[in-house]
Amino acid sequence: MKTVQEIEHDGIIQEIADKFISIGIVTKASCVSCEIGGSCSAGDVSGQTITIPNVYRNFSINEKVKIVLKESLGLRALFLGYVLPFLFVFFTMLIVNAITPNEAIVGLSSLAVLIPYYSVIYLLKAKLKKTFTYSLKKHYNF
Amino acid sequence: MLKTFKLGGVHPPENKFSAGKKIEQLPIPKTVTIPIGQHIGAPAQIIVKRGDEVKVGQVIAKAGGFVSANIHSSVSGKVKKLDETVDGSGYRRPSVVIDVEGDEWLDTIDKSDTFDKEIKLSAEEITKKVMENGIVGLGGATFPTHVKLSVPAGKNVSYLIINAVECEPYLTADHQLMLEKGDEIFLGTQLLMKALGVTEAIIGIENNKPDAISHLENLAKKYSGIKIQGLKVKYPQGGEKQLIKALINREVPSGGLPLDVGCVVQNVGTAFAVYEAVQKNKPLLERVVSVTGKSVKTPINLMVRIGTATSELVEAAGGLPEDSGKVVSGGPMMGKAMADLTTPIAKGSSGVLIFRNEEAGREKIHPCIRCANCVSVCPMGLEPYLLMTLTEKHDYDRVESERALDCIECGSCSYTCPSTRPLLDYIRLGKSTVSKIIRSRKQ
Amino acid sequence: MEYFVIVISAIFVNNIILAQFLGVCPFLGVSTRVSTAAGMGGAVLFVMTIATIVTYLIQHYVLIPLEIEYLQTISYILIIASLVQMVEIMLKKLSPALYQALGVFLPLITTNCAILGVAILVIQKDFDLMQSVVFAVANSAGFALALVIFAGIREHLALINVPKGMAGIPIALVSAGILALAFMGFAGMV
Amino acid sequence: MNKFKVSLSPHVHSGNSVNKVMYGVIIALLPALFVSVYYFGLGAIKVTLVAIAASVFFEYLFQRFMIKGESTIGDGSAILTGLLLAFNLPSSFPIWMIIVGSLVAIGIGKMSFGGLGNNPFNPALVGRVFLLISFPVDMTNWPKPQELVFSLVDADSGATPLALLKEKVGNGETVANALKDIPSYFDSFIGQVGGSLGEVSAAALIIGGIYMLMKKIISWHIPVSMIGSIAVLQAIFFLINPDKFADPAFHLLTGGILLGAIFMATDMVTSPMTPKGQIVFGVGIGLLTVFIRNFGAYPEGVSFAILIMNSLVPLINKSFTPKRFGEEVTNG
Amino acid sequence: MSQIKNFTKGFIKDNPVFVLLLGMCPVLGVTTSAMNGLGMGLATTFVLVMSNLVVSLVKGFIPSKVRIPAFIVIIASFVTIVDLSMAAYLVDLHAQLGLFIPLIVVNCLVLGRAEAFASKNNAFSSIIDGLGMGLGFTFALTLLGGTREMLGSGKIFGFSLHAFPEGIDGMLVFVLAPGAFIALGYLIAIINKLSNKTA
Amino acid sequence: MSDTVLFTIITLSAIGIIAAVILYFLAQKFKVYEDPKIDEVDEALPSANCGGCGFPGCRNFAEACVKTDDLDSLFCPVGGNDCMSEVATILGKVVAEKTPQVAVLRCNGSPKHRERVNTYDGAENCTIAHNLYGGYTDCSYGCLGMGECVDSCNFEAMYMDKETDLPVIIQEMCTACGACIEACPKDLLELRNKGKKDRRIFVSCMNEDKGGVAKKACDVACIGCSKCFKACKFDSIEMKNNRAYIDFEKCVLCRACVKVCPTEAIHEINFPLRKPKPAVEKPASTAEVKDVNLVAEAKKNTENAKVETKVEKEDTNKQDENKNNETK
Amino acid sequence: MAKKADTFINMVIALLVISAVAATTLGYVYEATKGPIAEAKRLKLEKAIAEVVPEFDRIETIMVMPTEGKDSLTFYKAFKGEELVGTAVKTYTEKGYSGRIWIIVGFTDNGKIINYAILEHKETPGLGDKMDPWFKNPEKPKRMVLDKDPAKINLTVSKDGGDIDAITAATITSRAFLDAIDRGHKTFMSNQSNGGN
Ligand SMILES: Cc1cc2nc3c(=O)[nH]c(=O)nc-3n(C[C@H](O)[C@H](O)[C@H](O)COP(=O)(O)O)c2cc1C
Ligand SMILES: Cc1cc2nc3c(=O)[nH]c(=O)nc-3n(C[C@H](O)[C@H](O)[C@H](O)COP(=O)(O)O)c2cc1C
Ligand SMILES: Cc1cc2nc3c(=O)[nH]c(=O)nc-3n(C[C@H](O)[C@H](O)[C@H](O)COP(=O)(O)O)c2cc1C
Ligand SMILES: Cc1cc2nc3c(=O)[nH]c(=O)nc-3n(C[C@H](O)[C@H](O)[C@H](O)CO)c2cc1C
Ligand code: SF4
Ligand code: SF4
Ligand code: SF4
Ligand code: SF4
Ligand code: FES
Repeated sequence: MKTVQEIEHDGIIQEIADKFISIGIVTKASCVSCEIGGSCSAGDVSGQTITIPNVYRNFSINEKVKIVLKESLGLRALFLGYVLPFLFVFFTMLIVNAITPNEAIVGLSSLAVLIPYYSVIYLLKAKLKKTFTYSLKKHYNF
Repeated sequence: MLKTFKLGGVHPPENKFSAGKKIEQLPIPKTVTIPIGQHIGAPAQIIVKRGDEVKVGQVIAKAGGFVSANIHSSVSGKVKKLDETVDGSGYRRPSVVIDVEGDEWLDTIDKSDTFDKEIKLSAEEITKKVMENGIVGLGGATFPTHVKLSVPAGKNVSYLIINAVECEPYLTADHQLMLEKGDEIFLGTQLLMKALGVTEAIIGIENNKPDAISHLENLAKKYSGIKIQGLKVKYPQGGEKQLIKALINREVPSGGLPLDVGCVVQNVGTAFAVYEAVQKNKPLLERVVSVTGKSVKTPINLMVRIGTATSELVEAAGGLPEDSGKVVSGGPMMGKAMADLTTPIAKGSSGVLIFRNEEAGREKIHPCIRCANCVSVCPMGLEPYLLMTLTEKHDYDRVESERALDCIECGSCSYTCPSTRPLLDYIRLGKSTVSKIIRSRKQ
Repeated sequence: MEYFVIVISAIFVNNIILAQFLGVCPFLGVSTRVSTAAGMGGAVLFVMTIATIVTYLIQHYVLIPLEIEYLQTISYILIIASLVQMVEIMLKKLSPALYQALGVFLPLITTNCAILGVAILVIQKDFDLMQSVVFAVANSAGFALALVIFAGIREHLALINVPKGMAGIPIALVSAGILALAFMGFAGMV
Repeated sequence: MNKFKVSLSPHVHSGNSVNKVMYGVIIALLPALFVSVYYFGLGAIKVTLVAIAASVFFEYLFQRFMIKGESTIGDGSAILTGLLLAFNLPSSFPIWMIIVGSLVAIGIGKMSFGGLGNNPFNPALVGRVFLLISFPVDMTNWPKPQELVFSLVDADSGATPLALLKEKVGNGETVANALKDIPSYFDSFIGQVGGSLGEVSAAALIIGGIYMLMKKIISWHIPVSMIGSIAVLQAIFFLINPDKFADPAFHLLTGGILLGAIFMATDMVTSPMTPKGQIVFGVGIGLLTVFIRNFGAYPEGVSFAILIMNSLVPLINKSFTPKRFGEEVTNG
Repeated sequence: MSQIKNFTKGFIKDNPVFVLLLGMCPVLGVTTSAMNGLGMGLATTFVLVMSNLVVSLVKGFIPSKVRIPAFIVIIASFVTIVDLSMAAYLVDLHAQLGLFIPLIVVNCLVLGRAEAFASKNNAFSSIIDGLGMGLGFTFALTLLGGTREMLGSGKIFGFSLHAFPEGIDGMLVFVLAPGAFIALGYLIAIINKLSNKTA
Repeated sequence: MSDTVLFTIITLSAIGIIAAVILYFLAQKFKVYEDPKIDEVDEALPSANCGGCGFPGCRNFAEACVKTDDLDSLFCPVGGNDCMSEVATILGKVVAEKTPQVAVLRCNGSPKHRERVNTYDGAENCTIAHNLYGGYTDCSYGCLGMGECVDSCNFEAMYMDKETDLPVIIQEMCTACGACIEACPKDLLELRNKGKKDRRIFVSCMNEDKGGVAKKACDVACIGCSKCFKACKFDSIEMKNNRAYIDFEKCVLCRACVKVCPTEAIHEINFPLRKPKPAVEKPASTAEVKDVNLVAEAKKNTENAKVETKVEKEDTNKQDENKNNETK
Repeated sequence: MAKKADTFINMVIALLVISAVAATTLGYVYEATKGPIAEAKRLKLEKAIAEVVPEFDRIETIMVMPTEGKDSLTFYKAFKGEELVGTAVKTYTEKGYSGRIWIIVGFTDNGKIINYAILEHKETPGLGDKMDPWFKNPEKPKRMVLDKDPAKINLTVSKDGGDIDAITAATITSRAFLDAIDRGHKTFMSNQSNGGN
């Protein structure tokens, strides 16, 4: 049994229905500066909500919770969201570059690969939804 | 070929001063204080009242559930009070105080010394006897023995392991018991084997007790299915997970039980108690206790009635030395320090250890220098320095994921730390907090 | 060989954070946990690459032909900002689950100096498209490397008792300084 | 009645202590110190004393005014840092710079992180690298070894074998040519070469290392993996192109590899916790050292390599945890 | 009264560098000397004041969803103006500050103030706020630049202090990257300490 | 208009439109915008980020304030009523005043009153000691004196008095955040109403042993004799588990109970000098002056405070010194 | 103040207007600064030329490919009246510690160095960037390159057996510097002998 590494993120419970709980994710700006100073509210998009099946009992609305995602899942999301498309772009670029010296074509075609890539992602929507599951944890004060 | 476990371990000076001292019977004291919480599991329910007359062996508290054990009166006399008395920890705990009058035993008990070799009972009956007579593990954990004997359906036991390691420095109770009661121990072992339905038993003994090894090896010829295995001297070989690893090279999985790898581990003292309970119908009312220490006048092994005050034992060993600084119930690595000497001997007390003033104190705590000594000695492969820091920082989620709950509290880490950090103190705190969190999570 | 030099230089010798001081804000901000730092590294890899491609094309096919290179700053920043947003919107629209997982895993990616800086640097260095992309990739690798190492150090710092005055950002900066000091060992390696 | 002491178990202790560890290392360093005094005379004594005194002084100062705890100068770690810093300096190094170095080592490298045990980087090396970058001239001005000449008058100075090598090979000469007039390997072994105080005598360092191994102050993992990886990688380079790359023996005996491997990479505070991690750490230092020496601007790379690997220690500790009991169930 | 507070808060209490840790890249990148620090600080201040002013003037006109791109356009325009003018009239300084001038545009301080202050306040307060923050930023950059210049080359604003013995210019580290981090670390620690005392 | 200007305008406008289109879709997606009021509320909060309100940080509390309909269930103990009413004004909501509270220590067992029967030699941590045993005296309810509460206080409102081995709460600095209450394993700290003119009366003991046992362990223990219970005309004292508890909501500060307590376990704080009774009272004015001193000192350096207490002791007599533990 | 509603059209218009205004402003600022920027560049160059050759009143610029090296060098022939007072050669080297170094060197007609100035470099501050005063210090003849004829002396650092002492701890930069001068000199001389004019 290997220890499971987990990613935690703060969230606030927004709604508790019979079958689902929706949690608003508290987004954080990527610069400390912005976060500490509160001066970059450009990043404060708090529209992200996550709904997860309600198998919990002891939570209440507006409660601050930790949303837990397995670290491996986080890394997989990262891979699908950023790394894989990067690889597509990069390798398309290598290939097209070998075919034509025209940089405009090379550049545009490598960007264009993203379109089929995202289409595939779109087709896999349902599957991805199943893959990424979260659980909730309370904030403990011990 | 001596065996041992692989991961970690330390070798503190053995200091077995009371080795070779014959077990003496301690005179019955004037009063005994029998604590009710003597075992792991549900506490027993007191069934006597103030003023009741009791006999030796009479049940005074009934097991409070399956994982619990009966408690018997270890003396005869009158119940003086049912009170909450201060125990060794300074907290008030329920206990029964009995004024001793004479030494009247229940008739059902066979008081004779004759060795009763014949196994008459069936497996179920053995387990029942063990349960009725309140036998608990005498290796320190005081886990009710009948529970270990009731193997859940679906689990398979292939080995009975008798823990005769006595890896704690100073202590010699088990050692002496083996020398004096070898046959009884073997028979107890056979009873346990029968109860469990296994054909193989291994008695593991560290090789700092060569006399016990050869004595038992001689006797073993008479008993089939029981093997004696010498072990290299390394603490905490007596820990059951380590012992199983050493003897049959199986690793109990994290959070698992010996049962998960087809083993049951019992202490030699327990085996002896099982013999007495089954063959003589004698409840667990006395046990062997070593009284020892560097300046103790006559280090000694005593057969003591449960409930006797520690001070009586100390007197028998020549009185409390002038320079005593700390008194420990149990071994130096795992025992519990006592706040005073009124503390009664309970089923789990294997020794009374008296430290001189200069050995008693802990050194000043220095910052961790990350020397990794603690990591390399931890028999469970944990990182004690990290667990302590995380506990200090209240990061209990990580304390949990770093598997603090695997810690067997052997104390090797604190023992070896050059910065004399109280690692185990904090790890215990971490463990208890984590278990609290887990419990509240389950709700 | 030429690409090799670009890569070694960008990752070790002239590390984008430790020697060039680009992207210091996320370096200080997203470095409290190793896994998030790694995640940030991956995200920057993607964003920096496509941002470099797009700005490169804009530079060479719009700004230079029109002789309005001085609009570099303003057009790049607008393009990068929209690009980042576009990627997010696409993800969100196309696969909300993936988008959510990323949201939990990573803080918001923002346009920072590193991305704009690299876009401008490739122009200053007169790289062709391929070199530019290699440069961007190498720089994001350097970014990720520094970020992950630093996150490790910060996880360590979180567990020790730093003197009160130094705790937090000051000691993080001093550690970064010593890290930069160590990285000077790579000097002259290209 | 006696008042008993009460505490949780265990009630006994091995008797090992921080002081014992630190003074053990100091003892192990004495042979090397004697050799350097023998060859570098009063200069060596001066540098050593100033570095130790300044380090202890700054340790006291920072402990008193920044950390505000009991004085920690007794534990010997500041003396050790001072001594090792001195061992990394040339014997003609100006006093005020030594003091700056000690201030950096103790003040920045150690006390700012909270003192003994908390620093992620090796303090003596932080001091040394700081000095190397700040005062490149004085840091690379190596007096030639002279036997038992006790004077502070500037001795002849020259380059270390490594600096010579870098210089000449950089100019396109072959290694064989470059190393024509360097001291023999035997001289390097006993210490008759130019260089920092403590790094010159391989023999004395090895004696110290064996002492520490016997006393169980260090384990073999870091020194062996570090030296081994240097030997192997350098041998590969040497075999590929002996004109550009010197042989491994030359590299092992010159410069700070032994000092680094035995005394500095093994600093327990700044090295990984598990044997596996330590081997990774040692190999990492070895590889980086070889790369820096052969391809970098600096002739010597041990200090940088150790510092870089120091920075990776938290990650190594995360990835190479001890084998947990019961992790893989081996039911055999 | 409150205008004064608006103005002074940027110096110590809400100093964008020491306290808010905004725009760290130029802070570390250009502060090899006091002069560079001052120059960069003033350039940033100009952008800050002007964009604050313009943002506060046009705020009613911009739908909130596009405010960020709108602000960016405004800011980037001023950055370009600064860039061009410096290239024309302050050639040496422009060369020294190099890449970091266009990077003013991503300085969180500028966008942050526009967003957090100017888009909610009137023109005058916005200017004051920009000026205060900008000068606080300038102060920090100059202080850091001065420290690094002094330790690194024994000079301040180019004048030699003769603080080091003959033949030694200074501790080179402080001119190089590591010195920037270290000096800033300790400066922040000192400023924290001072402001805690006065608070 | 030159070409350049023309191209500039065209290019920039093109980019502007593209950005607008992209951001339009964005706007569709991110409908929920953060309420600017959150910022305002955040500004009004003290930024202590102490968690006293039950939220991880001030900003989260601000969010909660903006979202909720009922401010009454939310309270920032640090900012207090002023702060909450400011928040209420910003949000146009109403709040009921919360009575200001302060932490008090319910143990008075200094070495003078409790005999030490053993020496604790483990890690300096109350919880660890508590899990190990009852304590170094015969009272297993009393303070262990290792200052975990002090460590938990973010406001430097506590320090350990080296003489009495008990923590001291500095009334002026305590924000009633409750961190210390969480921290104490013996549950000795309690938040009580500050009271009129900062006056408070409470039982400073948690011992639940029977009278004799308690008295033997500690001179100043509550022995559960019920005299106070009988003396109280306002029904504000409750007897349970061999000890008395005074309900601060009901107590009218009449001090009837204080007089009758045989062990002086009931403490009164900040009351003026009582009519000449036993000569064991100290002039209240002295106490006042000292207090001011102490607060200033303690602010500077909690360590120093220990010296201060010593000074104070010279002109204070035994009984009042105990009460001072609270007054400070 | 009521914000504009977030309708699509509003957003487009708002951004369009802002972009347009910004663009117009920028366009004019650019137009306005174009001259001064070019002027500043010219001035800088002229200043550098003036530094390395004696007073002049007219400059003639030619580009010459060096015997080795990627890019061409620029010669600025300085005339006072009709007399050629010196030639400033804008030369470079790739051997610097970090990146190219651009130097301008003034030569007399027969190839003696009049003076030099550093135009552009990325050498380490405090080390390599000491090039400027280092090689023109009249008190240290072993470092001086002014007034010397590269053809007559060994223009390499003393470590390599040459006549010039390198900058302390920056031998690489010193070599590079001398390499640049050498390239300038060689090109200049071959151009002279080719009878460039
Ligand atoms: C130049 C620039 C700098 C930015 N800096 C930050 C920042 O420091 N922190 C942050 O959280 N968001 C920052 N952002 C904002 C995000 O990148 C992104 O544009 C924003 O989340 C979009 O929000 P909106 O919905 O308000 O348009 C910045 C954007 C730009 C263009
Ligand atoms: C660190 C450690 C050391 C132990 N040492 C011994 C020992 O020396 N002898 C022993 O019988 N039990 C020892 N035990 C207890 C055993 O793990 C185990 O509980 C016991 O052998 C089970 O037998 P019992 O139920 O009969 O007591 C030790 C436990 C631990 C955790
Ligand atoms: C960060 C750093 C910057 C350096 N900058 C230069 C430089 O600008 N010019 C230079 O010649 N050497 C520089 N060096 C030093 C070279 O790497 C090399 O050590 C030196 O030139 C050797 O020459 P010496 O014999 O003069 O010491 C630098 C070294 C480092 C580590
Ligand atoms: C084996 C060993 C090696 C050490 N090496 C160093 C060293 O290289 N540099 C140093 O400053 N301290 C060294 N120390 C001392 C000590 O660990 C050091 O001062 C701490 O890093 C300070 O926290 C060493 C200690 C030991 C036991
Ligand atoms: S952590 Fe637990 S199991 Fe490991 S050495 Fe310490 S006490 Fe023993
Ligand atoms: S043994 Fe002690 S000093 Fe060594 S790592 Fe463990 S806790 Fe730290
Ligand atoms: S004394 Fe207790 S309640 Fe008061 S501020 Fe401190 S921790 Fe909070
Ligand atoms: S009051 Fe509680 S936490 Fe505070 S010192 Fe006493 S026992 Fe410890
Ligand atoms: S200024 Fe924030 S990332 Fe550079």
